[in-house]
Amino acid sequence: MIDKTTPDAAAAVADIPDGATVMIGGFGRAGQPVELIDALIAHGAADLTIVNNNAGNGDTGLAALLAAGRVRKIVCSFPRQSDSWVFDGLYRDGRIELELVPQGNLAERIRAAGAGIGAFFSPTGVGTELAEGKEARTIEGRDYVLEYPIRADFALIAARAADRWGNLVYRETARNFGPIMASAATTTIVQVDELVPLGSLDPETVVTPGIFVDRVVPVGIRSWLDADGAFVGGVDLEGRPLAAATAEEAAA
Amino acid sequence: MIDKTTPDAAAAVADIPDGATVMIGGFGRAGQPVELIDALIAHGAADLTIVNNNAGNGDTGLAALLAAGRVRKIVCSFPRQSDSWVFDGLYRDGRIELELVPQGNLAERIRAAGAGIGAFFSPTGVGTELAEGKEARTIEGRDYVLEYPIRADFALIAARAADRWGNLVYRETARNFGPIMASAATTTIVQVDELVPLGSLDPETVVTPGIFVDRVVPVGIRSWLDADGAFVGGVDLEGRPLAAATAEEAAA
Amino acid sequence: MSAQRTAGTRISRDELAAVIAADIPEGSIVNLGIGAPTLVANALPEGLEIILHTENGMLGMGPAPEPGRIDPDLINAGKQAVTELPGAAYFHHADSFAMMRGGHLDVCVLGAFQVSEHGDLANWSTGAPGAIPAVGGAMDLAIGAKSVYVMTDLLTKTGESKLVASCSYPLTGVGCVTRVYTDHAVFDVTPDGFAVRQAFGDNTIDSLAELTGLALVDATQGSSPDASGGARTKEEVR
Amino acid sequence: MSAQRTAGTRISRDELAAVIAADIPEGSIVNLGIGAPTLVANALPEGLEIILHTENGMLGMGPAPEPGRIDPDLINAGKQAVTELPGAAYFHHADSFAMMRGGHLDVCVLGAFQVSEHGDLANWSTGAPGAIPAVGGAMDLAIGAKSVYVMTDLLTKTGESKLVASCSYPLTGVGCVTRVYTDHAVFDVTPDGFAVRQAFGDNTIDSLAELTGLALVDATQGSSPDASGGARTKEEVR
Repeated sequence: MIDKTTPDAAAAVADIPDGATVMIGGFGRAGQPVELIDALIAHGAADLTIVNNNAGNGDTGLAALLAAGRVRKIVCSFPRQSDSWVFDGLYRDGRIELELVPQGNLAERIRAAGAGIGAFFSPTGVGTELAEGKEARTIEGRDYVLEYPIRADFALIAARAADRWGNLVYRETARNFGPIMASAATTTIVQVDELVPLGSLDPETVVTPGIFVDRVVPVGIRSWLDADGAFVGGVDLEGRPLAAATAEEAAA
Repeated sequence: MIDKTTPDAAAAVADIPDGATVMIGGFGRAGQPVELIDALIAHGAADLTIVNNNAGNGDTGLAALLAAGRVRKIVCSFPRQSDSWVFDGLYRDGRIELELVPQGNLAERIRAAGAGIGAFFSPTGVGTELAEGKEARTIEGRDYVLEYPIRADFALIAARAADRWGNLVYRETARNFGPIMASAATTTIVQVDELVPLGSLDPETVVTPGIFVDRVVPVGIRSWLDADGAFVGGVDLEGRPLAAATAEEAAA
Repeated sequence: MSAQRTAGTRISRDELAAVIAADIPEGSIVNLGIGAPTLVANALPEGLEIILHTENGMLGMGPAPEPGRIDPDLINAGKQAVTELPGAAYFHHADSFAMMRGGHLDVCVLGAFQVSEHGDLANWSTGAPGAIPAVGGAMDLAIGAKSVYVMTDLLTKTGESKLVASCSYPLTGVGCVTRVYTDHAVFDVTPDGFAVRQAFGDNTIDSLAELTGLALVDATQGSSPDASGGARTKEEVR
Repeated sequence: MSAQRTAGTRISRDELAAVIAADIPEGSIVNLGIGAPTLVANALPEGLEIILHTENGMLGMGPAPEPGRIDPDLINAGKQAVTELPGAAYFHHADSFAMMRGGHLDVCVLGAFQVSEHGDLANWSTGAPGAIPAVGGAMDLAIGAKSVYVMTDLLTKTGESKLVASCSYPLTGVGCVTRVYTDHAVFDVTPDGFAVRQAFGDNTIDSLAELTGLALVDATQGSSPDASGGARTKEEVR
């Protein structure tokens, strides 16, 4: 029997070595595999190269990994945000290396790694400083630069539900980088709200087939969903129950 | 109000000119837009370049278009099949041009056209006669050849259901080339079993978003489905009711 | 160099958003950049179906949710809470940017630091030493949509023209802008440079030429020479 | 040149399919080529979960349907009616071939006209003048799976060896074959040429060397030097 379920997040990330390249899913907080990141922090792997669209928000998740000093380099499209103070400080102090990639090239380079494409000509970034030093070519009158795949040793992503074969479905815009990162890493680890019986996901609607998934960690339903996964709301954008948010603001 | 519904197949294909490049969906008979092809034959456009995985089966659909003498060139991966007698005859008589493309390169070149990729390095076909004359390159120790996008003026595809925005869902392996061809043609025409009200397709499960679709032609439920689209069987592989198939065989 | 210029009528951002919205035909698929361009969503006429794309993976994006109905899984490219309209679809990042790069969006509306008379756009970096760079999807949007509209004040806070002969800031895209909507006037990018399509209030071709320091084409009489609003066809975008 | 060769024991295709099936570990993702390789599906041990991929867009393919339950929308790469198992998933052609090209399949089993001792495969065209060429997914499968197994008779109908020093037929892929299962013996492709992994019945290294006209390595004692069966890692495939 194929069973990719892993008992907990700690076991799932235990073999990530120092120096690994790790893709982390999510766009901002949506789809960010917070429990897996926390486990990676506790695990202690250092000198990591991280691939993510952003460079952490607030003080949790990816930002906490950065704050713990475990990240040597980050590959992303949009590090600077209103709440990226952890990255901002490290970058200004010269304590983290940044490879800035336009968002669509980032996505397509990750896809290329998963799809066995050696390189591709992209029109994005042509004539800008982010294309400096890259091979350029004009094809049928349009200008392109050559972009190479981005691979990883591990991908940590979040999905709504999985079965034991690792078939995945996502929820809304939390899908973002999950499907392509799953395809581009040697080992893909997924945290899901819910493990469902094999055969209960409609084969027409599976977004990431299990072929791309190595380990599944159920972490429980999000606080804005009920036990059946239906949206009930009642949280702020960070997922905190509104009552708690109000209490915090009152205290501040 | 956006309404991409077109009253009938004849109206949907009426502006396809002589000399057009037309992608036709389907892998063998699965997903082949038979009603649209019949309308294209009746419309009379000639000197066409057709992009399809195959080169027609039996005497209907794409094979009938070929038999009508309307196709100058076909781009495909697998023309020769047990029931490709129409193509076989035309090819042996030198009356049709063939561009043979490995199936994965065919799919990826169609995707590249839809995705704005100027060209890509593929490992498929390296060292074979199908790569002769193509630009080759070794990247990180692996050999690749450079492949260019395949675009079309029109795509004719088949899907299970659409809404009036042109959002599409498919059924089983009839999905095959539909989603990528829809993205690679200037005008995409889709035949569907069923037009459903806007909002009745689950946004998580839409396979082809309406952005890729220009015209939708409802043609009625397939004979192996009931009125609700549920599988009931009772046909042969060509979709003929088994009783009819048996009667034909008895007559033969 | 800007001190002695005459300031003309300036319309508000909400008014400018309404001008832009009025130029977007029903059925268009539109991406609104972070910041001022998001105002265009509020100005779209009720009852017309215009489909909003957000590059983090959705078509058919709706307005902000009601209080208490925020869904952290459902956000736009600016990481704000949004909603889903009937007809929406979700997809992953590679598919979403393939839509842009492949020329499938009709319109995108972006902010700008500078636009050159060749249609070059600078909107992602001031190039200031020590600044933390961040580009996001700006470069993909700039080269992807059939019509790339810029929404901006004509002048910087210190009075310098954002329309320039040549951008001094780092570029986002080359020759990509089709039209610039400013608080003073609307300009089309043409092979002959900027053409004034509409001048608000007491602005004139001459006053705008003085404010920008550029030679301007007068296209305010009748329709613009290109009735399609400078939109490239899908073929041209490719 | 083949007339005087001694024919050794030949196992049947069903027996050979069972030999191949026994080498496929549970959890493998497997693509079975058109023709004889489809027999491997019937030989897979009951109760082991081995996931079949069909390149026309499905993982979790099941056996042929019962009579009357043929579904023309649900076919395999050979355009035969198949079924769907619990855990199945559908996807489009670009995604399906990305799976192969990206090195995500564990095993594919293909037919062959010829395999060279460098692992070159010829299985799509005899190169005969006037023949209608058709390649399908053969070239993608050949370069994509971690282990590329060939299932074939050792000799052609006219008695010539399909294992050769260098292919004379047009190539499908270069250096891509990991192992060849024939009716006489099983051969690994190694840097030193073909290594006999298992010889059926009365076949010997010497008799096989005579049948093939090739120098062969004896790897029949104990396990093969490469216990993984020559599988490339995902990294190597890339």
